[in-house]
Amino acid sequence: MLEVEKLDVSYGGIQAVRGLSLHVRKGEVVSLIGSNGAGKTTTLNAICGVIPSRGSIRYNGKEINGLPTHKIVKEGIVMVPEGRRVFPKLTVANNLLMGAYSRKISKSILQQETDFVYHLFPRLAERKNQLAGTMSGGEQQMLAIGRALMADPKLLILDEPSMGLAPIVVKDIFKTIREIKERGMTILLVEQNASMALSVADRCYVLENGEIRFNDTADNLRKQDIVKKAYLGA
Amino acid sequence: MDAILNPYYVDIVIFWIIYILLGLGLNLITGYAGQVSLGHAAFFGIGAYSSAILTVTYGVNPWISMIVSIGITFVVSAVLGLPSLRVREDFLAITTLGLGLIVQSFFKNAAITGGAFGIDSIPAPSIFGIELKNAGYLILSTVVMLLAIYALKKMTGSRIGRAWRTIREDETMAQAMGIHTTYYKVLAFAIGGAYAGLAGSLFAHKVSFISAESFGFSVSATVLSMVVLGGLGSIRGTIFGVTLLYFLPEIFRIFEFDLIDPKYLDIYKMMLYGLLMVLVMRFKPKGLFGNFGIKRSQFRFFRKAKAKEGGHVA
Amino acid sequence: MLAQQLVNGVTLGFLYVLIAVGLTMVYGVLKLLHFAHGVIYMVGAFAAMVGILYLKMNFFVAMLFAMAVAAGAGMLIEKYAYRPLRGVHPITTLISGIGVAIFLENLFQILFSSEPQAFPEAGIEVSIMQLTESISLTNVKLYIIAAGLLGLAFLYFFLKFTKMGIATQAAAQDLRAASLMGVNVNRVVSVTFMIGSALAAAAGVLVALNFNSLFPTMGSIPGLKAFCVVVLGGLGSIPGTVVGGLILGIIESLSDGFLTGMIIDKDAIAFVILIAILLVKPSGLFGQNVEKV
Amino acid sequence: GCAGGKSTQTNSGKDAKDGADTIKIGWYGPLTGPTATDGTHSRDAALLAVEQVNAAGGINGKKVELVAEDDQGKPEEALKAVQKLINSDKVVALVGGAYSGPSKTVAPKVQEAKIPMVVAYAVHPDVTKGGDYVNRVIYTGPVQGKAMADYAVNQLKKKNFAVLYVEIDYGKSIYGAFKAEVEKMGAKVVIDRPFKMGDKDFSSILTAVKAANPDALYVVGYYNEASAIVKQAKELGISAQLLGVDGFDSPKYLELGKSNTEGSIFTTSFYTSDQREVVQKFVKAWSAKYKGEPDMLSSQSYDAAMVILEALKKAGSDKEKLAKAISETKDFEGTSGKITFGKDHEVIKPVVFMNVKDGKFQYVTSKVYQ
Amino acid sequence: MVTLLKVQGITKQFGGLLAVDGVNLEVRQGEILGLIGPNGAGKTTFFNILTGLYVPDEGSIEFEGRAIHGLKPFQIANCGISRTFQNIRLLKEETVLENVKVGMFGKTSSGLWSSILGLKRAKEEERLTEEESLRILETVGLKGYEGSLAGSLSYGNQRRVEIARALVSKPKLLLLDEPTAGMNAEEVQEMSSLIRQIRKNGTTVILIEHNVAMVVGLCDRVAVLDHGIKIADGTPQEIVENPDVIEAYIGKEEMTEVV
Ligand SMILES: Nc1ncnc2c1ncn2[C@@H]1O[C@H](COP(=O)(O)OP(=O)(O)OP(=O)(O)O)[C@@H](O)[C@H]1O
Ligand SMILES: Nc1ncnc2c1ncn2[C@@H]1O[C@H](COP(=O)(O)OP(=O)(O)OP(=O)(O)O)[C@@H](O)[C@H]1O
Ligand SMILES: [Mg+2]
Ligand SMILES: [Mg+2]
Repeated sequence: MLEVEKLDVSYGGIQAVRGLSLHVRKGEVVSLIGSNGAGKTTTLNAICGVIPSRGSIRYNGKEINGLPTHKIVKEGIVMVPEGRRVFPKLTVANNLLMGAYSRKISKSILQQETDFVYHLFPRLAERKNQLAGTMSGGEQQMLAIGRALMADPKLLILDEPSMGLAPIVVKDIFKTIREIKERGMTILLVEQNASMALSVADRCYVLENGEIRFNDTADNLRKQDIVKKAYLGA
Repeated sequence: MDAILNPYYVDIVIFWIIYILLGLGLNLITGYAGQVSLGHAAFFGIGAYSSAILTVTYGVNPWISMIVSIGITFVVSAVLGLPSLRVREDFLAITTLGLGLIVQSFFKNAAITGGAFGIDSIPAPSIFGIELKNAGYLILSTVVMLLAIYALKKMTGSRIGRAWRTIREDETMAQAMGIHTTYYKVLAFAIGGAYAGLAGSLFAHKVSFISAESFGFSVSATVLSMVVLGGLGSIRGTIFGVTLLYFLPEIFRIFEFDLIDPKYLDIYKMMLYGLLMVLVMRFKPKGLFGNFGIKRSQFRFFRKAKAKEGGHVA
Repeated sequence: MLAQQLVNGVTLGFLYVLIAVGLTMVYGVLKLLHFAHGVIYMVGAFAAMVGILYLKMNFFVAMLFAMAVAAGAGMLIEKYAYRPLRGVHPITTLISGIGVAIFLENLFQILFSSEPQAFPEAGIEVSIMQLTESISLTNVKLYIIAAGLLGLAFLYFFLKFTKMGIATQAAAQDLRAASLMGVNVNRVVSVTFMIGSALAAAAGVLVALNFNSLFPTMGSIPGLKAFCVVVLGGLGSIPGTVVGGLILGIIESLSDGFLTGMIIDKDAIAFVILIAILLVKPSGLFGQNVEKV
Repeated sequence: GCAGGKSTQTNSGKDAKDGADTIKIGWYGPLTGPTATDGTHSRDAALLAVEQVNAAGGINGKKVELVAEDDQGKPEEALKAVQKLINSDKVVALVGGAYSGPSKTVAPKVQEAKIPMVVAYAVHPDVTKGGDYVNRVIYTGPVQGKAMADYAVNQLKKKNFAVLYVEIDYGKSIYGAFKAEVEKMGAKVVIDRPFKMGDKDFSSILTAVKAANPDALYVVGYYNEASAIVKQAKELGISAQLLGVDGFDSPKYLELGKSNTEGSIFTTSFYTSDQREVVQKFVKAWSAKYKGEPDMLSSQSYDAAMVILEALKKAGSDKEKLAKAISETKDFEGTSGKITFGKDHEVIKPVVFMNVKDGKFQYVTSKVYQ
Repeated sequence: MVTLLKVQGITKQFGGLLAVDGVNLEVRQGEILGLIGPNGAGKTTFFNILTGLYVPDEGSIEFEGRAIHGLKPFQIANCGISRTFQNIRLLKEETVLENVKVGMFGKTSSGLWSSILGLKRAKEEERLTEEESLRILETVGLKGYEGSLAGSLSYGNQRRVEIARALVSKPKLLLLDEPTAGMNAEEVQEMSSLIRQIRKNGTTVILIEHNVAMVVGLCDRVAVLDHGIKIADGTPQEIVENPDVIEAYIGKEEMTEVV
C-alpha cells in the first residue's frame, strides 16, 4: 500500500534520514521504533508532505512525494502528529469536525462518527464545548487521535500516541488501535513504548541515526537481545 | 573647517546619525526584548521637546538640557511603557501606535509645547563660546553615536540581554526561570526610549524649530521598517537598514534622473520605497542581517532550519 | 442635542464597524497584522468611481465591481506580500503591509492625482430624514448602518456555520495541523482575504459616497481606527466589533460635541479608550484569553 | 558661529560671480506627503514664472534655472533641501513654497547664509522675523481674520459667530485675530471648535454649533474639510451664513461641496476673473501648460518668483543688492494684487472677498488691511 | 526529616471546573515524590500553582517555612524552585548552551552598568555561567550538542535541555513534568539514574509521570490526584495496591505488568 524508497531528508545541510526504505501492506500494523533523534518523526513528516524530501514515496502505486499535504490527506493518509497539535482555540467538537474536513459526508454520518469517537473517549464527550487548548495533555492526545479517526483514514499514521497518557488510557488506546486494525485499517505507528508497539504490530522497523538498522516481524524482534535491552527495558 | 564641509552633506550625515540612534533604541525594544513598538516617535518627540523647553523656556544650557532630556525620556518611557506592556503582547503594535498618537496630540495641544506653533530658536550647544554647527555638531553626533553603539553591544551581550531574548521568545518560561519580566520589559522600553530621547535632543538643537508634525506615526513606521529591514536583534543590521532607507530618497536628491517624468519623481521614489520593503521582507524575512528568532507563532509551517556545525553527534 | 449627538455617534460607530468587519476576518481571525487594509478600502472606493465614470455602471453594479476588484487586490497582496512570510515573526507581515500601503497609495496618486475627488453622480441622492423635530439622519448613513449589520451577520454565519469558516480559524491556530486535516491552507487564507477585502471595499464605497470625496490616502486613518475597533472588541469577536465600533463612535461624537479645550484630540481619544479598556480587560471586551501552561 | 557664517558667505559670493551663463533660483516645498498637491502647484507656478522670463530673453541675457527640492512637508527635510540649494546648487535666491513649519525652520538659516528668500504662502508670523533677507508675498493670518471680522460685522451685520478652525498655526492665528476684532466691535463668538486636517465627520461639532444658534459660521481651514463642513451643515439644517478664508480658494471646494457651497463668502488674494492683464495672462499661460485653472497658492508662488525675477533684473545676482531690491518692491503688479513690502518685510496688498454664486466663485469686493 | 514544602488546601477553578480541589501535601527535604493521576487530574495545574504561574483560589503554600503563594513566578523561582514544562518551552532559535544559561539567571546579579562598563564581576559571572552550563549539559547527556540550535534537537533531547536548564541553578526543589515523555525504555532508565543523581546532590524532586514502573522504582513517596482531589498518598507499594488508584489510573491488567 505504501512504499518508501531511498528517502533522504535533510535539515539545512544535516541529514536526518538517509536512504530509508520501508513498505506497509494493506491491513498491516507496522511500527517504527528507535531512540530519540533517530529520525522517526522526520520520516513520517516526509511521507505526509509536511517537509520536503528526496526519494520516492508511492501510495497504492501512485507517487505522492511532492504533493501538498492536503492532497495526500485526500488520498487517505492521515497523521496524528507528534505533540498532538490540536487547534487550541476551537472547541473539542469543532476539532473533531475539522478532522472530517476533507470528507463529503452527510450530517447524520458525521454525527455517527463523532459519537463513535466520543464512545472511544468518553472524556471528550464530557468536554465537547471546552476549548482544546485548555485541556490536559492526555485529553489533548485523545482528541488528536479522535480527530484523525474522523478523517476516515485508509492509512493511519500515529506518532507516539501514548505519550503523556495515563496507563489506563494507554491501554484503551492500544485497544482502540487493535480494534481499528481488526476493521481492516492500515496503521503506521511510531512508539517509544516498544512493548506496547510490538504487541499490536505485525512488523517493525528499527531506526538508528536516520537509517533502518533492521526489520522483522514483531514476534521475532521481541526475542532479539538488542531490542530487549534498548527498547523493552528488560 | 566648516568651510571645507558642505553643510548640505553634513546635515545629511547628522540626520542619518539621528535615525541610527532611533533605530538602535527601537531595535533594543523590538529586536532584543521582542516588544513591537509603533510609537517610537513619541519618545523621539519627548526628547526633542524636553531639550527645547529646557533651553528656550527655562534658559538651561544646551549641554545640560541634552543630558537632562535623556533622563526625562528614560523615566517617561518607562512610565508610558508600563500600561502598554500590561496588555496582551499581540496588541502591543496597536497600543504603542495609540501611545504615539496620544503623545503627538499632546504636543499639538498643550501649552508647554507651544501647541500648534511649536517651539523655535532652540540654541545649539557651544564649546568655548563657539556654537557647534556643521562640523562641530557632526563630531558631537558621531561621538554620541559610537558611544551608543558600544553601550548597546555591551548590554545585549550581558545577562540582561539574555533575559530580554528569553522574554522575547517565551514570557511565561522567562518568569519561571526567575526573570522579572515586567522589570526587564520596562527597562528595555526606558533605555530604548532614552536612545530616542537622545536622538530627539540632537534633532531639536540641530533643526532649531520643532513642532508636533515631526513626531508622527510615519516616523515610527519608518524607523521600524529600517530596523526590521536591517534585521531585528542585530546592530549591524540596524545601521544597514537605516542607511538603506535613509539614503534612498537622498540619492534622488543628489543625483538627477532624466529618465522619469520629474513631476512624478517623488512619487516614484515612494513607490520604490514601498516595493523595497515588500521585497526585502519577502526574500530576507529576517532582515538583511537578521538574528531574530522564529517566534512561537501560529504560522509555523515550513521552518527552514539552520544548525551550526558541530551539533548532531547522535 | 444629546439625542442628536447619540445618533451621530451611532452612525459614526457603524461606519467604524463597517470598516472593521473586513479586518475582523484577516486580523481578528487569521491574526495577520494586515496594515494594508486601509489601502484596500481606498482601492475599493476608486474602483467604484472608475466603474461609474468610465464603465457607466449604476451604483450597485459599481459596488459589486469594487468588491470584486478589492477581493482580487487582497488576494494578490496576500499571495505575494504575506504568504512568503508565514512562519516568520508577525512583524515582518506588518512591515510588508506598510510597504504595500506606501506603494499603492503612491501608485494611485500617479493614476488619479493626490487631490480629493468628488464621488461621481450615481443616482443616489442624499436625502435628509427628520426623525423628530430636532433629530435628523441621511439616507446614506442608514445604508452604512445596514451594510455594517449585514457584513457582521455574514461574518457570523461564515465563521460559525461553514466548514470553510472553521477551517479558517483552525489554519490560523496551527497551519501544519490544519493541512494534516486535508485543509488547503493557501486557499483558505486566500478566500479569507478576498472576503475581508471585499468588505473593506464596500466600506470604502459607502464612506466615499457619504462624504463625497475620495483620495489615495483616504484609507490610512480609517485603517488605524479599524485596528482599534478590532482590538477593542477582542480579536475576532463579532459582538466585540459592534460594541467596539459603537463605543468609539459615541465617545468621539460626545467629546466633539461637549468638550472643548481638550489637550488630546479626537483620533487620540480613540486610543486612550483602547488602552484604558485593555488595561482592565487585557484581551479586549469580548476576547477570550486562553493560555495553558 | 562667526567662522561658519563668514566662510559660507565668501564661498558662495565667489561662486555667484563666476557662475556661468545661468542664474539659479531655488524652490522648496512639499512634493510628496499629505500636502503634495499644494507643493506641486506652487512649484509649477514658480516654474511658469521662470519659463516666461526666459522666453522673454532671460535676465540681462542670462537664462534662469529653477531648482526644486522636496521637503515632504517636514522641517528637517526642508533644512536639508535648503542646505542643498544653497551649498550645492549655489542658488542666488529662494522661493519658499512650503507651509509654516518648514518655512520657520529654514528662515534663520537662509538669513544666516544671506540668501534672499520670498515666502509664497506660509503665514506664520515668525517666518519673516529673522532679518532682512526674508520677505513674504502673502499677508499673515491675522490680516485675513481682521478683514473678515470687519466685513462680517460691518457689512453683513452679523452678531453671533460660530468658528471652526483648523488646529494648526494657520487656523489658530487667523481665528485669534478674528475673535479679538469681532469682540472689539461688540459682536461675539458663541462657540468655537478646532478640527484636524483630514477630519471627515463633523456632524457632532456641527450639532453643537446648531445648538448655539449662530447667525454666521466662520470656517478657518482648507477646502477639503470646508467642503465637508458645508455639506454636513446643510444636512443638519444649519442655515447660518458661511464665512471662510483663502484655504477655500480652490475649484475642489465647489466640486466636493456641491450645491451646499452656494452663498459662502471667503477672503482671498487672487481670483481668476480678475480683469487685470497680469492675471489674465497668468491664467491663460497656466491653463495652456498645466490644464485647469490656477489657484491661490499658484498665484502666490508665481508672484513670489516674479518678485525675485523682477529684482534680479534691477539689481543683478549680488545677493545683498538683490535682497535690498526685493525688500524695496513697491506697487508691483502681481497676480494676487499690487504688491508692496512693508518695513517688517510683510506684504501690503488688498484682501479680496469672494462668494459662491451659481456654482462659481464671484468677486465681491476688496480692501487693504494692515 | 525536615519539611521543605507545605501545601494546604490549594484550590483552583477554571470556569466551572475544579482543576485542583483542596490539596494538602508535604514534601520532605531530600525526597523524590511522585505525583501521578489520570489525564486532566490537575497535576500540571498543581505545578503551575506552585511556581506562581496560576494564582490559587484558596489555600497556602509554604516553602522552607515561608509563605510563597501570591508571589510572582520569578520570585518563586528565585526562592530555589525550578521546573520543566510538559509542553517543551525552549528558545528554539538559540543554541542549547544559551538555553541552559537562561536557567542561571537568578543565580547571577550583575546589573546594567557593570555590563556596559565591562566590570570584572560581570565577566566573572559570565564565565561561571558558561562553565556551569557545560557541566550540566554533560550530566544530562548532551555533551557535544551545546552549539546546536535547540529547535533542531529531537523531542527527547529537547526534554534533556529543559532539565538541564532547570538544574543549572542548583534548585532546592525541582519540579519535573513528565520528563520521560517520548523516551524509550533505556532512556527512561538513564533518566531515573539522573534523577537519583540530582537527589544525591541535595535537590528535592517532585516528579509527574505516567510511567508507573519508573515511579515505583524511583520515588520514596507517591501522591495521587484524581479530578483535582488527592485520593492517596503513601509509599509506592501502598499506592499501586490501592484499589482506588488501580481503578482510576492504572487499570487492572497493567497492575500485573507493573508489579
Ligand atoms: N526542524 C529541525 N531542524 C533541524 N534538525 C531537525 C529538525 N527536526 C529534527 N531534526 C533533527 O533530525 C533528527 C531526527 O529527528 P526526529 O524528530 O525525526 O527524531 P525522532 O526519531 O522522532 O526522535 P524522538 O523520539 O525524540 O521524537 C534529529 O537529529 C534532530 O535533531
Ligand atoms: N487555563 C486553563 N483553562 C481552562 N481549563 C484548564 C486550564 N488549565 C487546565 N485546565 C483544565 O484543568 C484540568 C487539569 O489539567 P492539568 O493540565 O493540570 O492536568 P494533568 O493532570 O497535568 O493531566 P495530564 O497528565 O494529561 O497532563 C484539565 O481538565 C484541563 O482541561
Ligand atoms: Mg519524534
Ligand atoms: Mg500535565
